[in-house]
Amino acid sequence: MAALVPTVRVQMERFDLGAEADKLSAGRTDVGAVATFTGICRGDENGQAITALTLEHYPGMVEEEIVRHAQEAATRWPLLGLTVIHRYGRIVPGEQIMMVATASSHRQAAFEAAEFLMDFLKTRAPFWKQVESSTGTDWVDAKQIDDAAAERWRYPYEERERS
Amino acid sequence: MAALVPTVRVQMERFDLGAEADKLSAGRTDVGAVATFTGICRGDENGQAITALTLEHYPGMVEEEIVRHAQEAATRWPLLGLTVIHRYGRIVPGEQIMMVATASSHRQAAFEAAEFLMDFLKTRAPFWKQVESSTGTDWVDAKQIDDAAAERWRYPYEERERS
Amino acid sequence: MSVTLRYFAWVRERIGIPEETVDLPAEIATVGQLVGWLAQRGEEYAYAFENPAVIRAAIDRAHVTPATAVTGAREIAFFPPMTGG
Amino acid sequence: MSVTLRYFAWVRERIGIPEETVDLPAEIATVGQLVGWLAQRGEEYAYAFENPAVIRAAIDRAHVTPATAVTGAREIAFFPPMTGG
Repeated sequence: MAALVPTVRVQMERFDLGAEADKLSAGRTDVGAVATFTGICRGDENGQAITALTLEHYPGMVEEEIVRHAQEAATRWPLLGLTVIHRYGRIVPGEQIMMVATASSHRQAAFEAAEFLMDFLKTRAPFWKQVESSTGTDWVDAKQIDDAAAERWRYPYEERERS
Repeated sequence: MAALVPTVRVQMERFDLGAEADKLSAGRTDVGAVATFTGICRGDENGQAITALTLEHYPGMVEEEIVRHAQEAATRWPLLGLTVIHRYGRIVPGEQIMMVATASSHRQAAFEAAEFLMDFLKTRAPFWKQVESSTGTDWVDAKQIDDAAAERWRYPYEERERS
Repeated sequence: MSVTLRYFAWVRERIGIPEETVDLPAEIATVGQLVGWLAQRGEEYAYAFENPAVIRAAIDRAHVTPATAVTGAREIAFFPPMTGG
Repeated sequence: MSVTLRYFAWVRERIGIPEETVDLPAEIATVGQLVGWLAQRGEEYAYAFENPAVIRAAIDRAHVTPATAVTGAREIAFFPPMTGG
């Protein structure tokens, strides 16, 4: 699977889920399964109404980190295609935030790889959400449930140490 | 979740994954996660090249069976929307066969419900695939791996007996 | 009792017809007994039902098991294991 | 050693600047020691690093731990736990 070249984009603009999913199987007959996930801005955060979300990111690192996990996914599952698009900037409730799409011959690989990428995007990709509400702005706290979700994939996958 | 009205369609025509996924969050701000799965006709079945797939179905029962599992999914996970579209008739390699889309506030429910529906569509929805190849036509055998996948959801969910 | 029988996939191909209406003898109480009775109706039926263990059935569009009673059924369908999705 | 420091999210807000270039004293060997040194540079730094346990760090765009050596780093970033996806 070394040949897999993931599509990774970090952008302010909206994306087209259907078009991105279609690209993963267009012109080929080995893809039998495409799984996608779209994250959407809700109108509440921890039970409080919000008016918008602003996503800050670490340019350069965020792309590298996503590509690293995309490549990790490709060594774990027989993937035939993989797309991650994550927006940054101000996003209002109801708008899309990010998407993942995975293609494989069979459904289990596509589903598992999509879940794996989501768990790592939540906990390892350098994005930070700030919410706007009637009481001002506030940084969203990281959720322990997301760390726990990411842990389940962590066999020998260690914190990357710089030597 | 009794209020959830699943969208279930069994049709010959192609579907638009992106449009169907968008509908699940359009005009509302409680959906934070949409998971989708698209099944696509591959150019091989059990290692043999095929030229087409023909899907036979049991009209009436197939819709009832899908709705039944959609409702079952809605009792298990806090779903905000659910769409299943399955095609029948002749489909050539590279073409879409079916899709599932699930909407929820959070990603885990969306992913799990989509996988649950896929496992049940594979083993309980009355569809049968016939493949065309250079050697003629052949009915696809049910896969034990699909039965095993469906089993994992089967807690008190028993074979529905008619009294 | 008059009942509509429907056949799908290779069960249909082997029997040669997609559906038929039959009068069930009173002694047939269960789906399993019905399969046994059908298998004796001729060569094509014997072929379709040669391995009853792989035959799936539905009564009035709901999955049933061989032990399910046929009483009151309007439509009984027979087919191989499903392969959709 | 001259190194670029970058701050994100509330670490950036508390310190008041997104990045700066500093000369690191030779005795600072690890990321953890660098956090301790930064915390003493003024009120805003003390506030940003008041709870070192929640601070995440990256060297040259790769996640690191407090024990990681800073030797040779060109860019070191500090930020809260990530909340993307």
